[in-house]
Parts: sequence; structure tokens; C-alpha cells
Amino acid sequence: MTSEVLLEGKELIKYFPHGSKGIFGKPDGFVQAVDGVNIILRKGQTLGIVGESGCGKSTLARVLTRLIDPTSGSIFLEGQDITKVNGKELQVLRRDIQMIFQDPYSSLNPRHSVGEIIATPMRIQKILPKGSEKLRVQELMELVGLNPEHYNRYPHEFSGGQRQRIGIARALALNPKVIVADEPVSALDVSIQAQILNLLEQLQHDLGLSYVFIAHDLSVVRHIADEVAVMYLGKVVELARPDALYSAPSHPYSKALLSAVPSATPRSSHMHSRIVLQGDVPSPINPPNGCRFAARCWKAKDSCIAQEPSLQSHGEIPDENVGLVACHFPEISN
Amino acid sequence: MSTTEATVGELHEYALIESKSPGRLAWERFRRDRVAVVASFVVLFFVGIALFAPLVCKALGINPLTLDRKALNDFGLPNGPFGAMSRKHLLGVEPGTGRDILARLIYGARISLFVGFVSTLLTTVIGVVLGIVAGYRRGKIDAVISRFTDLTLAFPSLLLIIALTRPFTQRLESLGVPEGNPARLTYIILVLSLFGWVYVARIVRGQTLALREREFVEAARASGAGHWHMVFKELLPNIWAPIIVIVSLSLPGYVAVESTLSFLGVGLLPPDASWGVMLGDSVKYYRADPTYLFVPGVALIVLVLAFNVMGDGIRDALDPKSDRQQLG
Amino acid sequence: MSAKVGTPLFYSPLSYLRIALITFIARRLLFALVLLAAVSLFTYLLFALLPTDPAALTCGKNCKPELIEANRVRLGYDKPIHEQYFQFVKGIFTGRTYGTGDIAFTCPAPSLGYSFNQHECVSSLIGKTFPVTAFLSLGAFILWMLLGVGTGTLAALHRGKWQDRLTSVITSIGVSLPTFYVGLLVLFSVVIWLQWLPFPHYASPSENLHDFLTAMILPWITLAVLSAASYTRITRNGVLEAMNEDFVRFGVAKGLKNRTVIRKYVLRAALIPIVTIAGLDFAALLGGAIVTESVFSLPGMGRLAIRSVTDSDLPVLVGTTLVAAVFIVMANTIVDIIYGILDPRVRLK
Amino acid sequence: MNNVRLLSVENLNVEFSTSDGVVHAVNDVSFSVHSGKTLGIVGESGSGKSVTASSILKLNTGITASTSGSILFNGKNILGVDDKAIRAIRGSEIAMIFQDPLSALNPYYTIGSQIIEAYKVHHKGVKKKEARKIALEMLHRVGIPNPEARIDEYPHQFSGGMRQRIVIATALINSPKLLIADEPTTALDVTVQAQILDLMKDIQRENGMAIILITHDLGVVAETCDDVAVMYGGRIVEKASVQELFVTPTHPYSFGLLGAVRSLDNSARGELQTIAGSPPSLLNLPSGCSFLPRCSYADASRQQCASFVPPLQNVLPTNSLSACHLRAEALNVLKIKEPS
Amino acid sequence: MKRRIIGLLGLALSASLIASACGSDSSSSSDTAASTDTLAIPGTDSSTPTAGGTIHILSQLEQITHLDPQRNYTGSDLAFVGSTMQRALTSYAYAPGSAGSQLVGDLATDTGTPTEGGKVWSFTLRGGATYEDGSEVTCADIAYGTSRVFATDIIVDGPTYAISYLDIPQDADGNSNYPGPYTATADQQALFDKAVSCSEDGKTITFTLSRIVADFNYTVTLLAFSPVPKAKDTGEKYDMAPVSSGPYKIESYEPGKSLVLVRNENWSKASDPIRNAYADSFVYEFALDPAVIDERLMADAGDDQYAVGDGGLQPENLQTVFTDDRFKDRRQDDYDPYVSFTAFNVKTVSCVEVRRAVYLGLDREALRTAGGGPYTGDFADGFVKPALADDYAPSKLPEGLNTDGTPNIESAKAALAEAKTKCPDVYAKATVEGLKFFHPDTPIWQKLVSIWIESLKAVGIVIKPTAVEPSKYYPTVQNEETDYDISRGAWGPDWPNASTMIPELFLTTGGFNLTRNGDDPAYKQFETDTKAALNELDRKAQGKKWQALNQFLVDQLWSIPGTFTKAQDLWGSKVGNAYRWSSSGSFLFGELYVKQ
Repeated sequence: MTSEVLLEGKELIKYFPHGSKGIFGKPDGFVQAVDGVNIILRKGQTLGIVGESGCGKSTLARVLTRLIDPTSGSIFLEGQDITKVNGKELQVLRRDIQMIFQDPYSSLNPRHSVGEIIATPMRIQKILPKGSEKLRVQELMELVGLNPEHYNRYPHEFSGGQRQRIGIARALALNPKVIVADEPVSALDVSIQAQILNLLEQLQHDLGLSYVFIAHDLSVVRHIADEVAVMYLGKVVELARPDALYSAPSHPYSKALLSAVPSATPRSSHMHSRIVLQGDVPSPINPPNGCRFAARCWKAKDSCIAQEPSLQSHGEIPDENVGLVACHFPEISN
Repeated sequence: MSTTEATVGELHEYALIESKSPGRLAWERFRRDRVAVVASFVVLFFVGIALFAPLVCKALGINPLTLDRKALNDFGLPNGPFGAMSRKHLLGVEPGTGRDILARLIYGARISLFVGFVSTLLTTVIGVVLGIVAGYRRGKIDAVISRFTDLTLAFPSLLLIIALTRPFTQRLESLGVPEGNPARLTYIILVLSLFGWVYVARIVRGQTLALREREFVEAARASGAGHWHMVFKELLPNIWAPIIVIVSLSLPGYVAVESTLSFLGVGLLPPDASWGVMLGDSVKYYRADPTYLFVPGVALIVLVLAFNVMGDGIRDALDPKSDRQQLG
Repeated sequence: MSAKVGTPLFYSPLSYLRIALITFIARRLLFALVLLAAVSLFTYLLFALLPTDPAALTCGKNCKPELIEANRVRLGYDKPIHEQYFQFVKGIFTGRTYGTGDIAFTCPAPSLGYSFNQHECVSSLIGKTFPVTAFLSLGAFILWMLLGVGTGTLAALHRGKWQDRLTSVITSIGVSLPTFYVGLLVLFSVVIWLQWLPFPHYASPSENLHDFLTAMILPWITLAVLSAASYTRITRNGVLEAMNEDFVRFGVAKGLKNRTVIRKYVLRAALIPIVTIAGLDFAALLGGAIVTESVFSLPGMGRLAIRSVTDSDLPVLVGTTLVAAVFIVMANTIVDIIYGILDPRVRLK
Repeated sequence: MNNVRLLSVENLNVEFSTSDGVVHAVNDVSFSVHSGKTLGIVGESGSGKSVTASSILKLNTGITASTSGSILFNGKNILGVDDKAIRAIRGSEIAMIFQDPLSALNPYYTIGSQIIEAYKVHHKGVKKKEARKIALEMLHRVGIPNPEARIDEYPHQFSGGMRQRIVIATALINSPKLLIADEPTTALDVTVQAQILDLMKDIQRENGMAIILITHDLGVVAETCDDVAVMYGGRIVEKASVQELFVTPTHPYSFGLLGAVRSLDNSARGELQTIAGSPPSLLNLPSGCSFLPRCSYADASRQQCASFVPPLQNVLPTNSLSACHLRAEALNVLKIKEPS
Repeated sequence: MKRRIIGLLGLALSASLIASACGSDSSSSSDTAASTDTLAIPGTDSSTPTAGGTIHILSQLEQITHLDPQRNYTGSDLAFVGSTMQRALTSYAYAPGSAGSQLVGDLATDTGTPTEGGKVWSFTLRGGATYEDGSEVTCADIAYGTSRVFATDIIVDGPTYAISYLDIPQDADGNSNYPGPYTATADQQALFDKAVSCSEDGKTITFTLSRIVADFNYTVTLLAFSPVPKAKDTGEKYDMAPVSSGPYKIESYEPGKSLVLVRNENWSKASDPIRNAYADSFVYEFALDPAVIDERLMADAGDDQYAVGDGGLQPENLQTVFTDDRFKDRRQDDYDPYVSFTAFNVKTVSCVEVRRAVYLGLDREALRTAGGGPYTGDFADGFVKPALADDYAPSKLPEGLNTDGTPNIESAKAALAEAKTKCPDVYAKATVEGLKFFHPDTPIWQKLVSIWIESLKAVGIVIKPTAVEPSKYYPTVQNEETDYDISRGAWGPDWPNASTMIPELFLTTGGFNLTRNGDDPAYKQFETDTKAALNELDRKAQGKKWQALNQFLVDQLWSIPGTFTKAQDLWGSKVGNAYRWSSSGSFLFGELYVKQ
């Protein structure tokens, strides 16, 4: 199932200056938050991005939405380079790429009513919806499962799940082509997470949306994504279809990550063969040479430190289900 | 979830559920705070008599300028106990001139509150604008404003205010500000604002920096919001609470500074009175006429307390922490 | 500082800790120097651009234009402003000689100018008065911190009870009454009505410690009470906030005594924001000192300054403003450094 | 492992009065913990699980909190003892660790001093040197590499996982009989979570302490706990062994929760199982079963469910207890609706 | 009133700018000021003066205005410095009451010998006087001291009689050809040395004057004629550490804090017939709040038992002090040498009817009450105090002026109506535009100005106040360019002759003329008559001329007479000799002693 490429990030790099020790306050290093990432989002599909904190996934989301500028690399939307778009053009571009945020408390302005919050993007973009703004907002509210009669209510009157629906309605207000969702359910209770995920899927289905879906929780991505990119220390280490990834991860890190997830099955009833990684994620300021995972990898050899593995297919016959992996010694599954 | 059925043509007006905005909620919380409500009435009362000073004095049959020799004894001191309080002079008379203290207090409230209000307004506006700009734009602009703040804070402000009073009022007069008290008051308000904005700006900058990290600011940016929208729609509405508290606390502070300037000899000119002038004058009579010492002092304390209690009430009412429960 | 808590601050074998602190301090000092340069320039320009002719103020009623002119040359007021400023700055480092021949006189470094009204070098005038102001401000500062932190903690620990309400009322009054009014009330009530103390009679501490203390106690109290008011509020809020911190709960969960938790956990956390603003409020404290010195007849720099205002004694004004600014900047810098020491996160970031 | 009943909580109620009304955070909660065992308390935010945990150490001391019921620890009612006695228990007999390892450590002191302090407060008169040695051992035990070098560093110099290890070291330095872990891994990444859970299990295996593990994550419960109490709306709605809960849940809420998690874990694309609606506010609890508004099983018994709170009862021939009016029918219903 | 314009903060008016000095007639005390003697009784009680102890002087001033004898010019400073550290050729007797107006020799053996009808004055030195370093006071030192007055760039603020009287040529602008000792060439120095010369034996000093000055021996009581040893002269800085020739010397001097005097061991009583020097030391405490001074004196505790104030009581404390018998032995209420007045700018308020309307309509009673009621002083009927008995005569005040000081609105309005037709411009200015009143920016003046505004409002005259920094008040109003309409001042005679009052206040060349009356039609007449009075050698005849001129001034109303001012004092219970020295109007500080 291949459809046309909607959003593409090529060789994206984002470094942040770090610290200012020394008397004259020059930065003494750079946080290599995103370091050479290539991703592709196809129309109507969901690209999942997973990784632990500090792996650069949120930075990537913000680079893709042009909330921050990449240090280098390019972003293409429908084949058009939007990396350098600015001013008026950027403002128009914003209609096409919208974002859903992680924290349903901090992502809604507490001083604005729900109606205002959802209408804000339309007001900013000066898009006058047919009928009236209010009708459009209420339509959106209904669309995300909110009671349109709550138009005048304020965020504090809603529960976390409802707030996240407001955030989704806001993202939908401009009929975007791409929605980048940055951990949209990680702050929610389990019973609510499922509601939101269902909603997002339904919307995708009904409105033909394309998502970049960022999460640290593998199970969440598994459910919604068409393709999953696993990130580690600013790099994509594995890119695969979820079924393949979850049943047979190729990268040792993916494998460890999967095995670390506690499963909701009592201990004695499942095979306890979990890989517990040793040590901490190295600092992104001066990441190790070669394979960044090498220091924690049980398969690492000298060559891993010497040479950085590139993201490529390792299957016998390159096919979609195997995907791409950046490892010198990938797990080969049968 | 049967939501997607609704199509454009079938849209209808929804009944809207009555809802309470955070402001409205705060207002309700404030209304429940009885002490704060009383305090607000006291503030309103003071503001009222200040605004309508001529009417109030006329109704009471008193005048802040009328001399009353009969109320004074041969030493020039009030001729009677408690500062010669009488039906004619409800709070007694001023030593030396026999002018009615109540009337002077009422007219004095005018000037003191005027200085307080305008200084507070200016400081707040300057402080909020610069604070938001610094916190919002960050980078070089922030650096410039912050360094400017540091510089302002490094000056001994009171000393400069006193030292520059006369030359600067003269300069103001030469620029067309009416001579005398208008020029003096203009100067006082200007310098108080010049030194006062720093404190507001620091707080607002801090708040803005914190707000910037909130995702709704990012959300607005993701929708293409410009600076204007950002500042006025997203940031400002969220820093009203600290601003209101600053206002309620700094206003009486400025009344006090004005009186200090009068005490140090660079305040208001006669025959007008401000509370500061009265306080400065009254301390000399602590022995001869203690009533005079206490009347303006008590008035100031009541006003200050009222403002502070009201400010505390507003803060409690606006306190975002009571907006959500953090119980596990 | 963590000396009490088992290990001395610099125990760590990691010299990097020490280096971090040293660079931190060095940066603060450098910043202070730059700030001082800016302050001196601004002060000098501000007064130099006043519409008053400094030379005209150098002689009394028999003054003749020629004499004013002579003094103008003698004091260097005939030169362009930037040169005057340069001379002024140079004087701070090398001293300065005014005029030539018999009537020349020299102010040794650090020279801040010469007061014609008082026939003395500004630096020596300030040298005599500064200690008083320094004693006054520092003493008040300490008392103010103790009072503010003490009552603020008290109020927070008894949140909502009468102790809290009382401090709230007192601080509300204290924070906004003018210093002179409170000062005179204190003076009159303690000295005249209650006769607990003799009339203050300032003596330097080395001269007569008893006189020094009896003269300073009331000014200290006055100044401290006024400034402490706002610190009571800040402390109260800080303590309340800190008490919600997880590490405080963890401290309690360790089985520590309440006193220990408050001292080591709550106050430490609450004090840090206080320390940062305390530096800023030093300017206000100095302002209060000016008034307090007037009320209590203390021969300090504030009174010198007020006097020079009434006499239009420009060199003294410039000098006192500058010294006050140095004082403020120094206080700020010290506070910043203390902040760095108190909060390891600042220096080790 | 001995099976001594170490702690039993009976009819615990905790209320907070706020400006908006009384918050009934914990209602009539009873449970017990045995030495060497781990009790999981599961619930979503606002279910009252953290307040319950804090009550055990009397940490809800604000003037707005009022607590009733009894908490028997080694036969002694903790709620009845004075400050001094509870201080002797805190940190030495019962230790507690918190969700956010950064904020649980005092940022102004070195980690060493904080651990030593925790030791010395219950070992009066111990020399500083000795305490330091014990602290070093403990740090080593919890897996801090090179503890000699790092003991004098400050909390912010450590990573999140390391901090939680330090917190655990501090909590365990006095070998407590009971460890209350309040969402100890929520703030951590999964790989780190695995490390920390392993560590806790190891230690428990070594010294036989009891653990109360508070979490919202059923996966963590499944991996770590022996028994589980499911909380909802300030009440325990189901109490069971881990096996029982995961195999035969007896309360519609537990069932729904399990379903949501499992469908997330297992299913590929397709509709996820959910529980409709949102958790109740503890401010205005419904008069009857607080789960009723979200319960899809209560059709027949709605009247009864709405009128009074169901007691915690045995519904199956197992040991599980369920607070549901449906009881007998419940099982059948749940089974019927269980996805294939 | 002079001191009353001093602010609470010690924003002291530089008193020298009011230029005043000592004096009341030596021979007779006047009838109207008769109360002086009776009121002075508390200070001169029966206890016998004893030596020892320390006298404290409490002051709101920041420092002694000038310690440099040539620059010293205010009543209390002259009394303090003169009685402790600086001797002059002559002095008034150190005695209470009218005896204190007696002229006696000090460094000179007698009160001087005039020759050439008073154009040349010689004084014979007593000899034996020494400075604090033990060296002798010589005739040359007196001449040198006198010569310093001419160095007007350094020796500022002092009296300049030496310049105007001594026979040294002047240029067209009135500047002396002698520039003072610091910069004089030999030729210029010779000019001075010719006018002031010492005899061969150094026993006699002779002053040659440019005109007859019949009472030059009074002039030399001023410390401007005191000796300064040339070798010790530090010019500008001499002010801070002058060399003492009196019984005390400076131990320490910190302006803003204190001046401590201790005995000058090299002073010998034998050479000084007038000073008694009872106390061992003096401590002058500066920069005290005047309210605090009053309180300390009232409390009379500790060292304050040995204290006096140098500024009189504050009006707000008069009631407390004068109605409480606790204080009856240590208080006094007495006239000081000053007359207060309000000066018009005759150039802008050129209409005598308007000036009269102001005088008639002004609530002088309220003004006086604000200053302490009768304690402020008596309503003045002119510019010559009754104490100058030869020169004083009651004057005829404008018709309709209420003697009790209350305003006479009708008469004032009538005068104003007259002005409306006679001088419509000034009328319009007074009633519409307003008269600019320059006043010192002090608390008491805030009230006084309010009374001015309020009371003249009833007449229809508008007063526009302008507050001037206290220390700059006199320089401001004395500046020709300042455009005030009304200003105020107070003046006291330098010695008992109206020649130090009327010409100083009203001649265009006078030292303190605030009226700008040079263009007034009546001025020529006034100038001629004044010159005549100055040159009149017969004292009685001269007095008559002053009396006539005083009446002339009251008729012209270039200035409105204010009060013959009084001052009140309180002192510590253990202070002896606390009498008001009539020549200075202050305590005779050096004679104070500690009661055993």
C-alpha cells in the first residue's frame, strides 16, 4: 500500500547550543537533538515515532511543523520545499500542518473559552467559515465528541480527556493536511487513552488525515501507526511496519525497548525473558562515536564504535515488512 | 461516537450551557471573601470621596483652605482637646492655621490617590510592556532590557529623585507644564514610574518566560499567530493575576513615597495638601497635638490595609492552584 | 551552605566543582565592573547635563563673574563633558589636583571631586560618612532578614490561624507606611514616652560600642520593620510553596524532626528566592537609610547627600550617588554569589 | 517467606476541605499487607491511591485534612500515635518513595548527606565516617557506579534513573519492613523502569520487606505485585491476587481497564476497547456506586446501583472481593462481553 | 523669624546670607524692650560660677557656618567663636541684660582712639595674648587678618566693612584695588599697608578710613578684624581649622557630627579681661532634628543637663515649655536683634496703593499665630527696632491698619479700588495674573504662604507661590534676574546704629535690598536723605534723621514691616550663665558653666 508522499524530512539536523561556562559565556557544546533524520509521511497514513526521553522526537516534531528551524536538512510538503518558507508564506503554510500537544492542561489557554480556543486558528488565519464561526466551532466540537452546548465553557471545567478533544478540534479547525501529534495521550489515564486513540483513528478515516504520531509508549504507536520510526539519541535506528517491529525487532535497541514494556499479564503466566539495558542514555551533548547505542549493546563489537551504521534494509530480499535498520548486527528474524 | 453524521446543512443553533469563565469564577470566589469585600468598599469609599472631594466638603460645610483663628490658642495650637475636635471641625484643626483637617484629608486623598493611581498605571504599563517583550522575544531584546533593568536597579533611586526634583520641575515648566504643583506632581509621577517599572517588568518577564513554555503558546504559534495575537490574546490574559496583585501593593507604596518626598522637602507646594504633606507636618506636633499626628497616619493605614487585603483577596480568587485539584 | 550536613562544601575530589564556582564568581565580578562603569557614566552625565552651573555654585554672595570663571577652569568645568568624565574617572585611580600654584589642592586617589561648599575632598567626606550608612544598612539588612524570615515562617506554619492573620495585618501596614513616620513614632515612643533608651547619640563602634548600639538600635528596627514586611510575605509564600515540594515530604518520610525539615529543607528552598530579591531591594534599603539617617540624626552618607542636594553641591552628589551605586552593585554581586553557593544548580549548570 | 500481616488498614477515610467544598479523597478503604509481599494499588488519577499511601505515614498533615479509621502497623494504630512515635516509624520501619525522583531529592545538599542524614536520624550516635560507609554500600547496592566519586555530587548531576536509585537507597538505608512506592517509575522511561522494578524486586527478595506499590500501570502491577487493590473514586472496588485480577476480574471497572490495556497491547489497527466517560470528581461523588455513570453492565440493576454504595464482597469462590451490586450476574456478563 | 524658616531636616538657611550681627545701644535700653532684663533672670541665677565640666550645644546645623574669623557673620556664630576661640580688638561686655551692650577693649586696651574726626582710628594692644601654639598675637596678625577680607574669592560670606571703610582706592565698579594677601603684588600690598599700619613697637594698630566712621570701634568687634597668623593661614581650608587665640581650641571637628573644644593651655586669663572660660570643654553636636533638640532639653537627662540649643525652641513646643512650671528656671522668651519684613519688587509692584492693600488685607495675626503667637514677636511698626533707642520712634502706620494684626478687608478693598484707577496695570496683575511670592521651601512656610493666599483672596488679590530651596532662597531673590513680586527677609543691625539697617535694606547699594526700588519716584529723595543721615556726626541728630526715614519707608511700603522678632530658649538644668547676650541675641556660649 503505497500512496503519495505528503511530508518528507531529509537529513534533518537540529543542534541546540548548550551551556555558557567560561567568562565570556560562549556555548561550550551543542545538544545534538536531531542528527540526520530522514522520514517520510504518506498521505492518509500515520507515521509513528517512538523513543525514550531525550531521543529527539519532540524536537523532530517541532522541526517538521516549522515551530523551530532545523540546523540543516530540508522539509518537503507535497514535494514543495518548505524549509526556508517565511513570513506570510509560513503563515499560510501553518494551515496545512497542525499540531496536537502532550499536556491537556498546559496546551489550552485557561483564560479562553472552548469556543475561543477552537476558533483562534481561524481568526489568526482570517478564515471565515461558512455560516458562522460559532457554527463551525460547534461542528468541530461535535466532531471530536464534545457537547456543542459547552461552547462557552472554560478548560478548567473539563476533564483531561475532554481537554485533549478540545486540542484535537483546534488542530482540525484549519482542515490541515498533516497533524503532528506530540505524545497526545501520554498524560491521560489508560481508560481515556483508548478513547482518544479511537477518536484519532476515526477522524483519520473520516477526514483522510495524515498523522505524525509521537509517543514513548510503544503500545500506543503500535495501534495507530502504519510505519514506526524508533529513535535513539537523535537518530532513527529502525524504521518498520508495526507488525514487523513488534513481532521481530531488528535493532537491539528496539528489542530492548519492547521487552522492557511490562505487559498486563501476570508475571508467572508469561515468559520472563526481558532484556534490561544497563546504564543510562549517553548525553546528547557529546554523543559517542560510531553507533550511539554501542555502549549499552550486548552485541556491540569494535566495529560498532569505529563506524556508524547507516539506516538500510537488512533482509534477504528487501521488502517493506523488514524495513530499515541502522545496525551492523541486526536481529534476523524468520 | 456518532459525530460525523452532522453535515453542514443540518447545523442548528445549540442551546448554550451557562458557563463560568475563570474571571467570573474568581469574582465569585472574591465575593465569598467577606474581609476582602469590606476592604474593597473601603477602597471605593476613599476613591469616592477623593473624586467628589468638592461635593463632599460642601455637604459637610468644610473647606481645606479656610483659616480659623478661633480654633487656635495663642501658641498657634488647636484650642481644645483632641486637636480641637468639634462639631465644626470633626477631626480637629491644623496647628498654626486652624484649617479643617477632615477637609484637608479629603482633598489630600485626591492628590495622594492621584499620584498613586497614575504612578501605578504608568509603572504597570511600562513594566508589563517591557516585561512581556523581554520574556516573549528573549534573545538580544531581552538582554538589552535586562541590562537596562540592572542599571536602573543599581541607582540609589530616592537620592536621585530628590537631587533632580528642582532642575527637572523647572525643565518641565519650561516645557509647558503649568508651574507649581502640576509640574511637581508630573515630576514625582514620572520619576516614580521611571524607577518603579523595573520591579513590574521583572515579575512579568518571569511570568512570560514561564508561560512561553506552556503548550498553548506553541499552539498559537503553530496556527500562525503574530506577535500581537501572542501578546494580547495568549500572554496578557494569563498575567493579569500577578499584575493586579502588584498594583494593589504598589499603589499605597507610592502614596508613601510621595509623603517621604514631602517630608524631605521636595514634595507638594502650598496651599494644597496631600496625605504626605500632612504626615510630614504632623510629626512635629507629636507632643503638642497628638491627634494631628494620628489622623493622617490612621487614614493611610486604613487605606493601605484595605488595598492590601483587597489585593490578597484578588490573588486568592485568581490563584490558579485552586482551579484544579492535585490529589492522587 | 552544606558544611553542617556532613561534608564540607569543597570536600569533593572533583576540582571541577571548585572551578565552576570560581568561574561563576569571576563572571559575576566582571559583570559588576561593567555595570559600575555604566552607572558612573550615567550618573556623571545626568548631573553634568543639569541646568545648574556647577562653577556658579562654588562661591558665595560676593561672587564675581571672573571668580566663577576661575573656578570653572580650576575644577575643569570648562572642558567638554567627555573630557570632564575622563578626568573624573582618572581621578578615581590617580587622585586629582585642582588649580595651580599656592591655591592648588590635591584630592588623593580615589578622588571623587572636591566640594567647595564643604572645602573638602568628596572622597574624604564620603569616607567619614559611609561607615555609618554601611553599619545602618547592613545591620538593618540582617535584622530585616531575621525578622522577615522568622515571621514569614511563623505565618506559614500557622497558616490561616491568628498568627498568620496578625503578621498579615502588621506587614500590610509596615510595607506601606513612610519610613520617616514610623521612624519618628518609634523614636518618640521608645525614647520619649517609654524612656527605654536615651536619645541616640552616634559614636563609631570602635569609639564607644555602647553609644553605637543605643544609637543604632532604633534606626535598625525602623528600617528593618519596614523592609521586613514584604519579606514576611515572600517567606510565607515561599515556605508554603516549599512545603508542597516532594523532597520536603521525603524528608518527613525519612523520620526527620519537623524542626530539621523546616530548617534544612523548607527554609533552604524558601530562602533562595528571598536571597535573589534581597539584593535587588538593597537600593530601596539605601533609600530608606537616607530617610532614617535624617530622622535619627545619624551622620551618614544619606544625610550628606540630602545636604548636598539642598546646597546644590554637585561633586558631593555625584560622589554619593556613585558610591551608593557601588554599594548596591556590590551587594547584588555578593547576593548573586551567595545564591550560587546556596543553590548548586546555579553554578554547576 | 513469612506471611505475617504487617500492616492492615481499616475503614480509612480522608477528607480535605477546600474553598470549593469537601473533597472525599479516601472512602472506607481497608486492606492489608504481608511481609515479603507486594500489594499493588491501581487506579487512575484522582482515585485516592496516593492519599491512601500518604496516610499510612501520616503525611497528610495539612490543617484541611481529616483522617479517620485505623492503620495498624505491627499491631499498633499509627493514626493514634504521637508525633515522636510516628517519626520513629517513618524511614526506619516504613519508608516511602515518590513519583518524581528529581523533586524527591533536596537539590541543595549532596546525595551523600541526604542518605547519611536518613541513616543517622534513626541511628543516633553513629559516627559520620561509619554512616558514610554504610551510605556508600547502599549506593553500591542500588547500582550507582563508582559511588565513592559520586556521593558528594548534587542530585541534578544525576540522570532520572540514577536519582530514583538514590531515592531508593535513601529509603532502604534503615532496612524498613514496609516500602511504600508511590508511582516510582511513572516519570521514567520504560527501559529505566525495568531497571528500577528489577532492583526493587531484588531487594525485596533479599530482605523480605513488604511493598505497597501505587501505580496506574496494570503492566507494572502484573509484573511486580502479589495482590492488587483497584481504586476508583476514592474507594477500593476490587481486591484480588494478581492472578485472579488478570484472569477473572470481578468488577466492571477492572474489567474495562484491563480490556483497554490489553487491546492497546495486543490489537493491531481497529477500535480499541474503552471505558466511556471520565472519572468522577471527588468533590461531588454520586450517592450510589461511583462507577455507575460509566458502567455499561448495570442496565438491570441501575436502580440499586444508584441508590447505595456496593460493599466489598466475595463474588467468586476465589479470594477476590468486588464492590459491585451485580455480583453473581457480573461474572457472566463480563465473560459474555469479553473479546475473543 | 529667621530661624523658623529652617526646615525640620536641618535644611538650614545659610544664616550669613541674612547678614546680621550684634548690637543694641550701649548706653540705654529702650522702654519697649524693657522686658529683656526681667526675662533674662533665669539665666543669671544666684549660683556662683565654677570651673570644670563639659557644655553641650545642640544644633540642627550641619556645622558652624564659618569658623574662619574673617568669614564669620551670624549672631550665634559670632558669639560662639568670639567667646571661645577668636579675640577681636573690641568686644561687648560679657554680661546679661543691658550691660551686655557695653563696648569694652579685648585685644585692645580700650575702645579705641579716633582722630581726624573719626577718619583715623588707633587701638593700643594689650599684649600678652597668645595663640594655641604659644606664639604671641601681634599687631601684624591683626592687620593680616583684616587684609584677608579683601580676598573675596576665598574669604566669602563674611562682613565686608573693611573693604568699604578702609582708605584703599576702588575702581569704578566698587572693586578694591587691593585683591587680598594671596594674590597681591608688592604695590597692591602697599595700598593695604598704608591703610592699616602697625606702630614700630607693634603696640598700636591704626586704621585709616576713606570717610568719617564715628562708631568704627563698634565695627571692629566683628571677628573680621581678628588676628590670623600669616604662617598658619591655609586660605580656603582655614575655615576648618583656624588657629585659636581664645581660651579654647579645637580638639576635633567633624561637620555633620560634632565640634569638640578643649582648653587652650596657652591662653592666659591675665591677658584677657573679659573671658572667664569656666567650662573645661564644649561639645557642639550638629545635625540634630530640631524636635529632638527640644525633646532632649525637656527631658534633661544625662549629658543633656549640661546642654543648650543654638536655634531656639520650635513654635510647636512653646506651649509645653511655657505652661509647665518644671521649666520655669531654665527657659526664656526674649527679643532677638531681628526685624522681619516682606519686600515688594517695586519695579513690578510699582503702585503704592496695591502695596498698601496687601498690607491692610494681610492677616498678620494669623501669620504670627502660625509662628507661635505673641512669641513670634511684636508687630513691627517700621524697620528699626525699639532697641536702637536713638533711632527709633513709633511710626504712623497706614490708615485702617488694624493694630491687632487682623486684616481690614474694607480698607484694603478701598486701597485696591484706588489702585484700579491710578495704576490699572498693577491692579490687573495683582487681581488676575497674581503676585509671585517667592518663599523658602520649608514646612512652616508652607503654612505661612497658605495664610497669605487665603487672607488676600478675601481682598481680591491673587498670590502665586514659588517655593525656593531654602539654602538658595537669598541668592535667588538677590539675583536681579529672578522675577518675583514679593519676597521676604529678616535683618538685624551689625552694631547699634540704624546705619546698619536702613541703608542696607533700601539703598540700591545696600547689602540686602530686595525691593528693587531704584526707579521709584521717591527713591532719589530717600537716597539723598539717607546719605545725609550717614554723614551726620551728631548721634542724636542722626537718630532723628533715621526716625524720619523710617516713617518715610512706612509711607512708601517698599517693604511691609513684619515683626520685631522674639526667640525662646530652653537649657539644661545644670547650665549656668544661660543668658541671652544682647549683642548677638544668642547665648554667650563661652561663658556658660556647669552648675555644681
